[in-house]
Amino acid sequence: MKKIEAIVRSSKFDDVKNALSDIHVDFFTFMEVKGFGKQKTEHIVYRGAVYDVGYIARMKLEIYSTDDAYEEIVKIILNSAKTGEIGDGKVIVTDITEMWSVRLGTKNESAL
Amino acid sequence: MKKIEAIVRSSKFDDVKNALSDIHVDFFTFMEVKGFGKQKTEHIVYRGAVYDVGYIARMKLEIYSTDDAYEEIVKIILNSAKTGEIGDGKVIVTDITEMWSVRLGTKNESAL
Amino acid sequence: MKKIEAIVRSSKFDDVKNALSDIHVDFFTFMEVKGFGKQKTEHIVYRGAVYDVGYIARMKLEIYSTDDAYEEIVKIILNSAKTGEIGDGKVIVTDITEMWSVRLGTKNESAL
Amino acid sequence: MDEGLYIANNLWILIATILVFIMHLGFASLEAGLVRKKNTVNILFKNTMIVSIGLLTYYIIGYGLMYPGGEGGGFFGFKQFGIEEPGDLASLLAASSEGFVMPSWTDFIFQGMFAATCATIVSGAVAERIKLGSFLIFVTIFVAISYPITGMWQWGGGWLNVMGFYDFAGSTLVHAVGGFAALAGILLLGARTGKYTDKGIKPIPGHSLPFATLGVFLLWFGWFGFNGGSVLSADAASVGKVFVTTSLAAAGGTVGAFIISYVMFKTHDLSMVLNGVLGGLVGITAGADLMSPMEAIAIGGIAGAIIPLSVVFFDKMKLDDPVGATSVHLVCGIWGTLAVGIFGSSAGLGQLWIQFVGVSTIGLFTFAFAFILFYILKVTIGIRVTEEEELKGLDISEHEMSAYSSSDTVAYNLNVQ
Amino acid sequence: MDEGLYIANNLWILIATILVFIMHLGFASLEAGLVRKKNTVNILFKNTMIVSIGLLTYYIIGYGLMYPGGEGGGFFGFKQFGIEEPGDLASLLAASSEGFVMPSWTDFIFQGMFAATCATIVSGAVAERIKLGSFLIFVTIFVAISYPITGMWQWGGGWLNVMGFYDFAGSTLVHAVGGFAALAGILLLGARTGKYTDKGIKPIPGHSLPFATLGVFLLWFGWFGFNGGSVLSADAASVGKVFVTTSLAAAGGTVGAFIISYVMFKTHDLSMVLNGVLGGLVGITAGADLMSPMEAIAIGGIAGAIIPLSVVFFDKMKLDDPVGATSVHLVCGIWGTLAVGIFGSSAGLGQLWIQFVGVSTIGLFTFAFAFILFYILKVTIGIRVTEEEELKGLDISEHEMSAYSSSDTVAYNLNVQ
Amino acid sequence: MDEGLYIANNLWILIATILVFIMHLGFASLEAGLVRKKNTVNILFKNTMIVSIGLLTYYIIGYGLMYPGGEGGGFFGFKQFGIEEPGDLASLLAASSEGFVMPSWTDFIFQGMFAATCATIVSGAVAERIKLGSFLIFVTIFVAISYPITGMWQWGGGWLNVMGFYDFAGSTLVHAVGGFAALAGILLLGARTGKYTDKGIKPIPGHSLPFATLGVFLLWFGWFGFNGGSVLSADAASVGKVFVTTSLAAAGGTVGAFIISYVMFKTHDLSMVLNGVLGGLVGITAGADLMSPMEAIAIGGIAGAIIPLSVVFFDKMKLDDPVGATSVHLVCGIWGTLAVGIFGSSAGLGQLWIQFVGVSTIGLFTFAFAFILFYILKVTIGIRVTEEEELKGLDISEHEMSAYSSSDTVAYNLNVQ
Ligand SMILES: Nc1ncnc2c1ncn2[C@@H]1O[C@H](COP(=O)(O)OP(=O)(O)O)[C@@H](O)[C@H]1O
Ligand SMILES: Nc1ncnc2c1ncn2[C@@H]1O[C@H](COP(=O)(O)OP(=O)(O)O)[C@@H](O)[C@H]1O
Ligand SMILES: Nc1ncnc2c1ncn2[C@@H]1O[C@H](COP(=O)(O)OP(=O)(O)O)[C@@H](O)[C@H]1O
Repeated sequence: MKKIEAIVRSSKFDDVKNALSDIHVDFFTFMEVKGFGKQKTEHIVYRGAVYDVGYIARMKLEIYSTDDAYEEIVKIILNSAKTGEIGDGKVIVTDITEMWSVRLGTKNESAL
Repeated sequence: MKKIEAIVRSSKFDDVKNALSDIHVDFFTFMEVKGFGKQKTEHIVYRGAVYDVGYIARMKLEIYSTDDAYEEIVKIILNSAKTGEIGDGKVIVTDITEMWSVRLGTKNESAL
Repeated sequence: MKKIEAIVRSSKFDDVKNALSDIHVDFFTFMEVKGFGKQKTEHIVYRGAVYDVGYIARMKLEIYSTDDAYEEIVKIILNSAKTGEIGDGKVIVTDITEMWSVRLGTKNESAL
Repeated sequence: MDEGLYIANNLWILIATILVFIMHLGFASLEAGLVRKKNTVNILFKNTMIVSIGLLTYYIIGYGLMYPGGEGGGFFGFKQFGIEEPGDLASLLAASSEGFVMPSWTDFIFQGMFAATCATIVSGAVAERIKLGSFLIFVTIFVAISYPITGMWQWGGGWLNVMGFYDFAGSTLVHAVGGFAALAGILLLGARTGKYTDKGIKPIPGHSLPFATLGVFLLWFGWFGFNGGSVLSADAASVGKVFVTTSLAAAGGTVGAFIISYVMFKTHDLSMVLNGVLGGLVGITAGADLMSPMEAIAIGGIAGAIIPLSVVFFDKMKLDDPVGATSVHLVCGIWGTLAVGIFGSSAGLGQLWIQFVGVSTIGLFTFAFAFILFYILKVTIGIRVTEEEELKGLDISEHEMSAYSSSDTVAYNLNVQ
Repeated sequence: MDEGLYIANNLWILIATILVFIMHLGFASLEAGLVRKKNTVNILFKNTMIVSIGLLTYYIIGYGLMYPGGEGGGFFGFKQFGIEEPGDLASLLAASSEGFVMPSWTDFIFQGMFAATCATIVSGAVAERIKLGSFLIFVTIFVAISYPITGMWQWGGGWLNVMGFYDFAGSTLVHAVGGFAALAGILLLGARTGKYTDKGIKPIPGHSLPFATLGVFLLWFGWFGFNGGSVLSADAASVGKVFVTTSLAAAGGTVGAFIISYVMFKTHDLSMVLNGVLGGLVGITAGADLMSPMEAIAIGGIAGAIIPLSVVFFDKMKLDDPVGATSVHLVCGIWGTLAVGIFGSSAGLGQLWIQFVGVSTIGLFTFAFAFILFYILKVTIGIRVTEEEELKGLDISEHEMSAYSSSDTVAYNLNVQ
Repeated sequence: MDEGLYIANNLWILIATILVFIMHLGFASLEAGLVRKKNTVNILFKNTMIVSIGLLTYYIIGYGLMYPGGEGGGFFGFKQFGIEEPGDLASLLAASSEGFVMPSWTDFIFQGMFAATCATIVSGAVAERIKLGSFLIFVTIFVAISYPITGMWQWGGGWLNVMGFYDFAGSTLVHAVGGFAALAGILLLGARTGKYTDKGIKPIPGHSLPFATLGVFLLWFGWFGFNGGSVLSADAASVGKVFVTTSLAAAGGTVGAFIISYVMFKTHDLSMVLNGVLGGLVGITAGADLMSPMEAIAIGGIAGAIIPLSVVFFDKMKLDDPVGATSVHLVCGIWGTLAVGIFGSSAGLGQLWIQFVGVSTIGLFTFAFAFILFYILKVTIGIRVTEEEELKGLDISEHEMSAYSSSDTVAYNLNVQ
């Protein structure tokens, strides 16, 4: 089993979601995160003082997948999240030792 | 060392927490996440237009544990988070290469 | 490739960020999380009833790094996040199977 | 009466009307601030409906029930549906030779704003668990029938008035009446899920203290009209005096609640002090025109001091009141009513007894009316949402919307790229 | 006129001025509540600027255009820049022998508060996508020139007034005028990105219903001055009557929108009910002094019932109005204007025709003026922000700030250690 | 005086009282909006306490200090504790034969609302770091003693009044006085931790600009009473004029701040424009009855233009003022006081000198009083919270509560299952 983690632009989230849905990956978990990276951040002006926010809001997706399916998922994310400009984000894959479904009590592939 | 990640219903969070506490697992980290899954989402009506929210708010727990203890923890989560209805969530286990306590500077088991 | 996850005090976040910056680790992702641990939590009083919040707001950093660099990064975090009081947090390291840059489509070291 | 004087008197009552109107916003803000985020739309919805329903029913039958005219001294009467048109200015002036007599428009709209107020008090106490439909039915019937009947006993020249009961602007007639109805609702509804646990009382803090504070200031603001308008003319000395006593009682209530809540809880609970302001205002309402400034401070200070005690008491009784409406309106309403027999120009044991009779008979009637009405609703269409709906929050389950939406799939943050 | 009477009359208009002033806060709150978080600073900024720009331009030329004096009956006139000083009290009293004549200060400031109102209506409808600079230029010119010209036709003694058109406090002159200008803006701007998709209409909920509710209550509060002040004296019977009709129409609007939106959507949409309150208020505004209470309830009730229908209709037409300004001010403004020919003491086919002529000529002029002005701005400096700016939100792209900042790198939470 | 006229005059002062009262909500909202989330309960708590403490102390000794009666022309006097009851209406009318003389109730409550205002100004400037207890002690003593003493110099018929100093509604007596006390507090407290760093000034944005905007509109609203009531009668020409100058100055202030802040920062900072509105209002306050409309626009416009310059200047001096109270109330208060010698019917070098003498002597006295009082508190019980408490926020450390709680362990979101 694999766990795919993708950090993408918030504005690309819907595209990624739709692209995943096209290959029938409808189950995943996501959260809002913040990132420091190469991309320059906005500046804010308040009462005469200028400051950089310093971070950029991003979305992180976590997808649990079988060892067979993960490569396609990674490919789809890389394609759909891409703008080509600095700030597109990263995708990483790690190995899952065990995975369980709470509802079914089943393990690994059968837990998806 | 193992890292246990559990995605559970928000409404089951307190039960899971209490069940963990009963087996003296009092230390963990959690965050609010959102999930797409089999469970149907609520719809919202605003000025005549109906829409599905599309995701469901869930809680994610992260527990670092020894290789000995993790199986019991997983079992406890699977039991306490279960309703039997679609949407109960997942538990995954991954291997930790190293773990450190910031306060003590100690490693692995002694860092817990 | 390694993934470093650090759970630190919110109040130490800026110190950690600056220390990392000093060794030119400028890219990472972070999020707000909540933790149960040994540290006692604040209590709140509302209309005569006292209650413990029960958790403490913390920051979680995720840094993807090469196999060569990660030890230094861990050391820097351990140093900069430390107060010596209960509640300093944990750092864990896990192995990344694959890592991709969305913008470049490159893999592992070249994806950083 | 001189035309200029007549116009000035009338103008003041109209302005007082506007001030009492804005108390509805005060209640809406206070209650919205003191409930959880997930029930905010619901409480705002209820308070928006209440003022409109209250005005309509008061126009249709409430005014006729409350001011039946005739000999007076009775328990019940009814004049007519709707209200009569006032005569022309000349006839109004003529009718006012012995003192200012309001045109019927002015009288109705001023009284109409009061009527809805007592329903708003109930709304806060039963918040976060009552069914919207049942609540609206309750309010419609309660404001249309129960409030004007007890109102008539005193302000409509009924038996309490004849007996010598004194309730200047409604410590009993408005506030305690709202509070008794609220108590009936609380008893039949039960506490919010999770409030009273084996391990003790779980506090459920309000989601926005800025809104709660806004509400309390608006209520004080409106109270200048509530009490000041109850002079029923713009009399230079009386209205000014009522302003002074009202404000000093509110100030006393603030300080009373500040001190006692610090003594009891060793901290500075804003929600208590806000309730203290209101307690002081409710307390002075029955005798705002009878008290000296020092007496007003005393009455307000005691009312404010009662608040933390009362809040803790109701919680001990497991009577769950999210906004403290029973402490503010019921307990301080009773206190204010009795205070007329203790302080001020009417003080005396005889008066105290009459005050007691007044507040208890009105209380009994109102409580019985509200209890029976809520009970009928309970056994027919039900008054409480399901536990699942309560957990989700009434905003989603009753309104399918959310008070603070992030309208995109993700809450686009400051620096969306 | 007796001095006391004169002072009381003048006082009421001044107080009404204050009440109309606070309607600007009402609009600002309502509109802020109904837009997304990321455009909140922008809408607040616009509404703060509008009231100031409106007062300044109305002082400089608006008042002179609207009240040109002379014989009357015309289409256009101009008296002077600025306003004349009133004479002393004696001369004011002398001038008022046949009825109250306001001092010029009072007249100007009361009228000036109205002027800015109609610009505020536009602000809500074009929110979340219009360029700040272009909007401010539009408002300045529109309030300085277009509003006073059509205002003169009726209130300045122009041709519509001579013809017998009736618009008591401005269902047409203020509300429909704002609504027509809003419509021109919506047409030229286009909908917000992502609102109308292939899959249907994507709702974009407002970010704070508590603020929206606050706004509506403040608007109702201010409407007592808007309508009540339009009596142009403190006449005891008239002002009271206007208070009654205004409040009952608002109550009717609430209930009308409540019922129809429940029938249509099977839920209780707070935003619809809030629009219903306003619909009822706009509807009664043209004939607030002519209607009986029951007629007021009917006019308000119908206005409220129109709201959900109208909102759905505009959405079908892909006319994107984030706050429902066109439904509330344009549609209910037209309805209220026509209602003068249907209900109340002036009802009749002849009057209905005149009302129709009035609202359509004013509508045509206003729409054309606003359309041309927006069009010129569109082809010169542009009126719409870029899609990227829209996505980021106008707060960041136009103001480089955020309405709800968490001022630390991280939002320090409850229990920061 | 005719009874109708007397009643109308009195009525206006009472209504002005209500309007000044609501300025406390304006300050509370503005300050709450401009501080960080974690200090919101604290600022609301302070502002709720201030108005009550202010009214009580002003009743007990403030009024007696400010209006000592007697020959006048002095530096200090004291009449009595509490206030005298006014006589009956006949005697009030008799006393008013030469012009309106307020009943003592009215006079006290109107003045009492002013008193607390100047303390509220301090509250914003010292926000986010002052100890609650010390602040409340400071306010109690300052409002009880210092404010009425300098107030007496002018409004109580003291030496400045005899000298010819002019301060219509309190640019100096209220606003600059509050500002000078604020300055003393800022100096002794020091800046908020992290504000002035090696790398420059770190802005600390307010957590809710909607609340800040709400506050500013409410302040403008209340200012109609603040300035309009300071006519001390309902005189038809004067009150109207004051309404016009006050509004146009506010409008001028808006535009002035808009332009200058755009020139300086190349963006549209809402917080600056909001301060600009207030700057315009403070600026016109000293001479609201002396200025023509154009002069009012000029005074307000200059005040607004000063705001961004002043804010930047104080920041350069490392005087940390979270809400801009010193810029608005101190700087524009001084400007408005001097403007009486530059513009309007009293302009002239002689008057300018007297204005200068007035504002500087009052400023010196106030600053010294406040500095010494804060200093004593600093060396005894301390005036500043610990750095840890500041980091956590005063809401948790002083009140053990949070302004926006999510009351469940987790913030149950839209779709909790
Ligand atoms: N080494 C890293 N570890 C963790 N997260 C990273 C790392 N590098 C980049 N990120 C995440 O990816 C986001 C985009 O990175 P950035 O360097 O701006 O652009 P790009 O991905 O195009 O190189 C960052 O905001 C951060 O959240
Ligand atoms: N493949 C997956 N990868 C990541 N998260 C998942 C995956 N499948 C389910 N989840 C998470 O678990 C939650 C529950 O899943 P769902 O399919 O609704 O019910 P069940 O767990 O009972 O099958 C989802 O909302 C999502 O957060
Ligand atoms: N076993 C664990 N699994 C996951 N997170 C943990 C674990 N132990 C501690 N943490 C996280 O680290 C934080 C600090 O832990 P705590 O026990 O309070 O102090 P310390 O790290 O100094 O021992 C906790 O709030 C929690 O977020």
